[in-house]
Amino acid sequence: MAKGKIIIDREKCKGCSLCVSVCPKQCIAVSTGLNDKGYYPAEFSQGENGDCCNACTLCALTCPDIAIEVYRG
Amino acid sequence: MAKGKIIIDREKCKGCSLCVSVCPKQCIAVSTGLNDKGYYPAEFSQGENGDCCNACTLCALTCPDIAIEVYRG
Amino acid sequence: MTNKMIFAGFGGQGVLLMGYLTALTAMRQGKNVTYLPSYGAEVRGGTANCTVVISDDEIASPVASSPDYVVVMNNPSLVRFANMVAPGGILLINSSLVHSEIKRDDITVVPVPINELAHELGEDRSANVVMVGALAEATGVLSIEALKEALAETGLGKKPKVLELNRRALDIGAENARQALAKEKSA
Amino acid sequence: MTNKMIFAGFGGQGVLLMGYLTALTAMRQGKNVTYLPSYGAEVRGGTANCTVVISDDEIASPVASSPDYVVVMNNPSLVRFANMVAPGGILLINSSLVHSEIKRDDITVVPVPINELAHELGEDRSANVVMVGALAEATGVLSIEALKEALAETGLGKKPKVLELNRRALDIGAENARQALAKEKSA
Amino acid sequence: MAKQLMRGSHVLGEAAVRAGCRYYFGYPITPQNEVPEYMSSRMLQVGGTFVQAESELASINMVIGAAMAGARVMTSSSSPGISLMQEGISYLAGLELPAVIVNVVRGGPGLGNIAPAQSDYFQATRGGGHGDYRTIVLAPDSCQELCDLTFKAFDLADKYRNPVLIMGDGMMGQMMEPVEFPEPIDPASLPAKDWTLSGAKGRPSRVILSLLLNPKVLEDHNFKLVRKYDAVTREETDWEEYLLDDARQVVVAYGTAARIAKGAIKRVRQMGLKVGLLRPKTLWPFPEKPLKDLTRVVRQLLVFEMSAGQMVEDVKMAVEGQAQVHFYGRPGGVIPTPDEVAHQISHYYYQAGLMEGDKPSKRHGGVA
Amino acid sequence: MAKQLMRGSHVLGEAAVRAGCRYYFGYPITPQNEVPEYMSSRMLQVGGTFVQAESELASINMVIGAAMAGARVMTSSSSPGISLMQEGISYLAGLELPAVIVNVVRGGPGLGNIAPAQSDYFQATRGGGHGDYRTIVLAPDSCQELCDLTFKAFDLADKYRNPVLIMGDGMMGQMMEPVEFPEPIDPASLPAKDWTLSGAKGRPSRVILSLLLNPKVLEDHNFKLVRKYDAVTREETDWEEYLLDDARQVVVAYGTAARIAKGAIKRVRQMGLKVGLLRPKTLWPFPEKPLKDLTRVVRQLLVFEMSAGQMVEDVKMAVEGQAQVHFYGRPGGVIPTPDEVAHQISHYYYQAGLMEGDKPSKRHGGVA
Amino acid sequence: MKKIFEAPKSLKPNLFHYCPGCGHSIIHRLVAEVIDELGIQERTIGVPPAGCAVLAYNYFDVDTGEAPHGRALAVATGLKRVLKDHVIFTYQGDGDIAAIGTAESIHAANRGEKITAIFVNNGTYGMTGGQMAPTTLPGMGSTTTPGGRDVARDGAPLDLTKMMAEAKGSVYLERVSVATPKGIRKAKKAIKKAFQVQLDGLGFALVEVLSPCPTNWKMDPVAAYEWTDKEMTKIFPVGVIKDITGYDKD
Amino acid sequence: MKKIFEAPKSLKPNLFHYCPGCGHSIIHRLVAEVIDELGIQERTIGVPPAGCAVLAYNYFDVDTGEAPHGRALAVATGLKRVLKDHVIFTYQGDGDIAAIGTAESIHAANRGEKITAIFVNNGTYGMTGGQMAPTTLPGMGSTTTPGGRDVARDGAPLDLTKMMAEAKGSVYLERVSVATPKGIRKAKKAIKKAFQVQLDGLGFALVEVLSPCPTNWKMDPVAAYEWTDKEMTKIFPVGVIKDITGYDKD
Ligand SMILES: Cc1ncc(C[n+]2csc(CCOP(=O)(O)OP(=O)(O)O)c2C)c(N)n1
Ligand SMILES: Cc1ncc(C[n+]2csc(CCOP(=O)(O)OP(=O)(O)O)c2C)c(N)n1
Ligand code: SF4
Ligand code: SF4
Ligand code: SF4
Ligand code: SF4
Ligand code: SF4
Ligand code: SF4
Ligand SMILES: [Mg+2]
Ligand SMILES: [Mg+2]
Repeated sequence: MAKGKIIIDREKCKGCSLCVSVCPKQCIAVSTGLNDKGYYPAEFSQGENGDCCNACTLCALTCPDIAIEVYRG
Repeated sequence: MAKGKIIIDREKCKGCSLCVSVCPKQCIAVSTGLNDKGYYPAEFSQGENGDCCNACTLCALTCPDIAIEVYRG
Repeated sequence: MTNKMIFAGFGGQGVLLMGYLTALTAMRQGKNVTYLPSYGAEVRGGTANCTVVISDDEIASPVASSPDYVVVMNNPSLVRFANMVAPGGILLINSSLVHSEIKRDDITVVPVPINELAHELGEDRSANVVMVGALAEATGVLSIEALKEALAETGLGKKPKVLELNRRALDIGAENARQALAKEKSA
Repeated sequence: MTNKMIFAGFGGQGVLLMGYLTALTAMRQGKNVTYLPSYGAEVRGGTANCTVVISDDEIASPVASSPDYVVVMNNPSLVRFANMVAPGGILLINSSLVHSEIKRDDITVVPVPINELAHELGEDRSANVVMVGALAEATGVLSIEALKEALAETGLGKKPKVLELNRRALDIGAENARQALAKEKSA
Repeated sequence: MAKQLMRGSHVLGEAAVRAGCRYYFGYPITPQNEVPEYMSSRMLQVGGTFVQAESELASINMVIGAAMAGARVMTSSSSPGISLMQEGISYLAGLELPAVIVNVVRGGPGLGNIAPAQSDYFQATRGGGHGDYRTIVLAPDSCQELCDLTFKAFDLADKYRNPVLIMGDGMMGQMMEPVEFPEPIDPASLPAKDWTLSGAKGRPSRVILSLLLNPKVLEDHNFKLVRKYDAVTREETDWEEYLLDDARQVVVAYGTAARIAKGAIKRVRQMGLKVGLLRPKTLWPFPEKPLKDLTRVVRQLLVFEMSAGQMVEDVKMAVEGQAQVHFYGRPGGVIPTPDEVAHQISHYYYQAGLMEGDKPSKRHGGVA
Repeated sequence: MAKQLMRGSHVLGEAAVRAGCRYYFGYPITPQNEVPEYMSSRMLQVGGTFVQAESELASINMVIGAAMAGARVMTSSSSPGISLMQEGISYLAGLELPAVIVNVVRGGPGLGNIAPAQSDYFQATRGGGHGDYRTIVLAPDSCQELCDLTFKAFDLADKYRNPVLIMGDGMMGQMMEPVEFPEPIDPASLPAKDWTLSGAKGRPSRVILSLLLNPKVLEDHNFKLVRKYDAVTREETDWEEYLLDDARQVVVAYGTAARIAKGAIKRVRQMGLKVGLLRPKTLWPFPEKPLKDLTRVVRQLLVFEMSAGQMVEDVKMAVEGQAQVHFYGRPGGVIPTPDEVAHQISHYYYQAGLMEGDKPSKRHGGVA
Repeated sequence: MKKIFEAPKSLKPNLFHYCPGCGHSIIHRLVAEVIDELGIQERTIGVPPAGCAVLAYNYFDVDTGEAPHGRALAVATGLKRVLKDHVIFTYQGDGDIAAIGTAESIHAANRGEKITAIFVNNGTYGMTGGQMAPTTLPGMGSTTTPGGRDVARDGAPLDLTKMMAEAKGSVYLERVSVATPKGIRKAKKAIKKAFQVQLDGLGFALVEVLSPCPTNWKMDPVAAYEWTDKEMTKIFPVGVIKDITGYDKD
Repeated sequence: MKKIFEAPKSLKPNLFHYCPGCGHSIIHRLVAEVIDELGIQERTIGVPPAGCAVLAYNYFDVDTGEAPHGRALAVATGLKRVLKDHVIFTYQGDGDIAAIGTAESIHAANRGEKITAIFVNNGTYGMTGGQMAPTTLPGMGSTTTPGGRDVARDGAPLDLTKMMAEAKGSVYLERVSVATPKGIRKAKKAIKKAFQVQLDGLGFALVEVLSPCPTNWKMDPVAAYEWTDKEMTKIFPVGVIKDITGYDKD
């Protein structure tokens, strides 16, 4: 099972992709739909095995818009 | 005989005494009378043997008010 | 004869260029023109709009409090500008993005799905030019021919290929406006 | 009754202090006073002067275009101020340094060799106080007693010894002015 | 040359270059960033000099230096930046140096905003700096006039050896209109100046200074400046008259506000109101005389400014109580519409009973 | 307290300290160096803060900071230094911060000289900075009044949350007169301010700003300021009337010039001329109404300034053509004598036939 | 699951107005985190600049006072002299602190004002649309340097922080970058230390933060971050520039 | 006998208005001698400051233009940009160049303006009567630092020249003193070199000259010179601070 997970606030996200670029587990991707502000927000996926995220917080640390919350457990 | 001599322009001199302080031969002294501007100007004397000045120009080099001309020969 | 119009939309929608092309074309046709962009705040983000006035006479104010024509490219612009259209005026809306109902019946509303049309044309970025074509057709202030000529003077017509594409965009816009107006009348 | 006076001389002659002592004394005697120094240029050098006005009424202008009394401590001041003395006024000159002839006969000229007097007193720096004593005597605007009292409030009277010395300087100045006036009258 | 559709800031830059300006010193500030941006590349093309200074303070002092060297030189900024230049402008005036300074006015005070405003009128016309001096202040109301007045600004600056201010606002700077530019002037062809710093070769050394320690000498200098300002007032006062012939009410407005006022006047004329416009093109010298003359026939003036009321003082001073002076102002960067100005016009018009058929109103001593 | 014989600059400093000012930021400039010098040692005694800033620009911005923190704070300078503060003063006004700024005016423009002058009147009363704002301007004419108005300056600044300018000149600064100081105020006893930056403890965080990007919001702010300025005009306009009761000619002068004018009036009164003085103590708000009221009986005004003519505009504006307005000015730092002013007074007096026995002069429409 | 990363309390819940990927946003968060951790929210006063961060008061939940462009450190001096027990920080762009504000910056440092300065170096005038900044790199584009900054024509980048090291009153000066997660962690540490210096009354502290401006650099955010990390650090190497705090090395 | 020392031609025959023993007078002469020796009198333009040297145009027989206090290097920038083949020098006091003019000074150096700056450091505001200057030494008296400059209260002396060394466009910076005959000779050499740098178009050059102000130091001239030589040089050591001219070492 996953050690961690993240929640991305779709409406806070500005689609800068920085989280995507720093995630060591490649579990974030840019979505194909626009949010209300007109950005393509990032989306989290636990990966095929549902255990992608290790809660390293790198994504949240990097996210300029504080759109990511990280959970461990 | 003297190797050099200086001429101090009494009216240009502001009596700062710097020339007096730098002359290696001690051949400059402050006069006792005021000039027109109200300063006690420096005065040159060749010394007792008339050979005080060696034309080293230190006095002129130092004189802020360009009151000193130096002659050699 | 004086015509005032406002173009409004997102920053990235080429709104200012629409106004510029319109004003330039009118100038080349010997009209007096003014073009007034709303300039972005010192602070990032937000919407863009511009006002164009075309006239046979000297133009007094470059500001339009009740424009004859309004082009809205997105929803926020509709909210802000729809009520300003002068009675008897024309409101062109980008029906690809703007969905609200317009509640005025004293003006003509011309919906043009410019994003789709541009996409069909094969160049998403030509959406604004499609809209200018529609505007020309719907209002008659400018001829499509004049617009086609003026294109070359702008960034929209520097390369022959792009020029050709944008000329077609004008035609498509005009054509579509014709249809929309016909529908409006028949409705 | 309003009296205006100017004190003038070299920067180093204690000119401003003379004016200050005079004004202070008058104030302590319940008079209205103003004291106005000419303040040095942003550029070095030059002369100093100050204007003191003493009055029973409110003082309008602290400036004196025709002062009743003028004290000149050096030659340049004589040149500049001698002609300003109001007709009937008094010109006190420091005869130790000022040698020019005064060509006016509508004023009283009181020469006081203050440098010599101060030197005799044993304190060259008291020359200005000697002159204030002379001024008081010659003009009558202030009493020597009042001056003596006020001295203590200034830098001239901080130490008892200096105070005593300056009190004597006042007396000497007054005495000398009396003599000079007597001579003037008899002349 | 064919007409060009060009934004005000670029028109200004282009006109300056064509007027022989080869030196521009400036610092970014909205809403005039397009001026330095344009100059940075245009100067490169014409072999001129563009320096982005470290501040407006540095800019204006670089202007002083270039002007001392005899060059046609310009700087531009917007309100807060112009405030920082006040010491330098006072020096320019005191040193009698020609220079062109552009203020693209924004909302104030303080940081305010970047919307078009006219609230720096006092600063411009009264001298925001210290001392008895005046700057010539030009207020264009269209891109073509912006071009023409920029040429004129350089000429006036050289003619009178005085700083000249061009007052615009964000709207003037951003607005595009067709412009026909005059042929460019070769800076080398301009009349030589005989007072510049150029090295003491074959002549005694020169000094350009404003320090005059002797009050009498400084007073003479001040009176010399006063005579100069009198000459400028006599020779250079400039204004536009619009539909004045039959006017019963005259609107006084300049720059962007005048444009809006014209729109308003067109509207009220359609309603039969006889309203005209007097538009100062020189804010200093202010067209006092034409205004005073107007009061012989016109009893009502409406001053319209995009400010809380500044030029209105000049108008009051000019008319000396011989006409009612009303004021309508929108400060803070609000761009009033012709409609609302038309509303103000008719309000006062009807109030004073100026309508056709009404008797000509009595002379009103008071000023509202 | 016994009277003290003290020079103006020290009076100013002492009065400020007694008024509860514990923060002084300044930069040397003649003729006001005695102010920072006095403050540097006086602040040490009272546990206040004296900072010699790196420039006037830094000074005024330190003033902004201290004012935000709620302190009574002061800076002083002379003309060129005040020009450098114009951006900051505009911010103070926009941010609605109380502060006292002293301008010991010297001859200008440019470096000028250090002699007493009144040529910064425009800058002070019209706002040399950008935007629609006003500073309250106080003009003392004696050391005692310098003391009293300094107290008042701090009170007005706090009351209206607005910068207050004290205008002096080199003569005011250097002159010594007897002064009686009020008892010192303990800064801690001053009314608390509920708008300062003090840390968001037990309340929401606060911001003091002048950036109002929305023009409508900035406009509201501007109108709020206008209402404040109206209140100041209503409540605080202050002036002295001197021998006005039977006056046929009234001299208008302030500060040092008013002192000289009084001397002149004493002289001409001895010759039987009925001349009085109206002395504005607040330059802004300007005593318009008393001047206007005067014109009901007085037909001739003589404005006397140590400048090339600045306040004269306010006088003209006030009287609206209802009196002749003559002007006599000596710019550049020349200190006119009472005699020469008396000469001017009598010149105009005789010219208009105001002498006893002459018929009261006709109303003159024109303004000389 | 336990939430292990969330927004700091000293930030208001407003969405940043900054562009996507703007470094200002990250730096805001770091400053707020430090304020939280030091427990000084109730006695902290911020002085934002004119610059993209002009609206910083919309985000920092502390008292803030606006400074004219470039004068933040003078305004902060005034504040700190009155509020000696409060924590005053300025937040300034490179144009603000190192061009128009050069004198105020250097002299505040030299006087040793007990202030913490956050200096956001993004190599451009962000707010006014990308003109050359004092810190624009050689060859780097801007709207006022046709063809990129030409050192011979436009001068070279200015290293204000190094200059400040010469100012006797500066106690702690460090340059960091927010272009990588590691950099972000270091940046926070530096910012915390710079506040600590003030709490300990040691003198002037400044943290210069290399910060991407994707918009004016005309790069996508990821490229901008890489460029910051690779190119900017060549001219502006990260690291401690001055440290006389006497704190134990960590 | 042959005259071997006389006044330089580039000085007018006016008597200096400076106080007895003022360093300005010596520095004026040195600058004039250098102008003579380089034969550039006819194409040299001086920019004097507000400061005791405000009347320098009464002495230098070259074209001169007045600058507002602190802005000499900005004014000089304007001049030099127009008169590229002319020689522009500023002559500024410590208050002028290192307090109010800090920004203009540093940025002119950083842009590498081809200007020669003579920076007269006399540790005081001479012209305005002896207030604290940025260069006033710790403990040294001034009219605005009761009890002498207290570093904790008033900040420490500022070494602008060293800061300027960080500015990329500065090419040659040297500190000299005119407090001894040897120092005077060295000072002249440095001034000459600083002009040569401009003639060779290399960039910004500045000579800082330690200069006695007997009046405000309240010392007699001889004591003031000694103090300059012994005390000032402790805080402001003489010597080359930066030299990338590539000239042969001499
Ligand atoms: C006196 C003054 N001059 C200019 C401006 C315009 N201005 C606002 S912010 C800014 C520079 C922004 O650059 P920087 O400080 O680097 O901050 P950034 O936006 O890059 O974060 C300028 C020039 C101003 N507000 N005030
Ligand atoms: C804007 C401005 N502020 C202040 C002054 C007053 N002022 C003239 S010279 C000077 C400082 C003089 O000191 P410095 O530069 O060290 O030169 P020095 O006289 O010591 O040679 C000052 C503060 C001024 N003329 N202009
Ligand atoms: S916490 Fe780490 S692993 Fe999880 S999504 Fe974020 S970056 Fe990836
Ligand atoms: S870093 Fe944040 S703002 Fe950027 S894409 Fe990821 S979640 Fe969105
Ligand atoms: S030249 Fe030398 S020896 Fe002669 S007087 Fe001068 S210092 Fe003395
Ligand atoms: S150095 Fe010059 S001014 Fe000084 S005492 Fe000697 S001759 Fe006179
Ligand atoms: S312009 Fe640059 S610095 Fe400003 S918000 Fe956008 S990315 Fe950030
Ligand atoms: S005050 Fe000092 S610097 Fe000025 S002239 Fe006198 S000695 Fe020289
Ligand atoms: Mg930046
Ligand atoms: Mg000095």
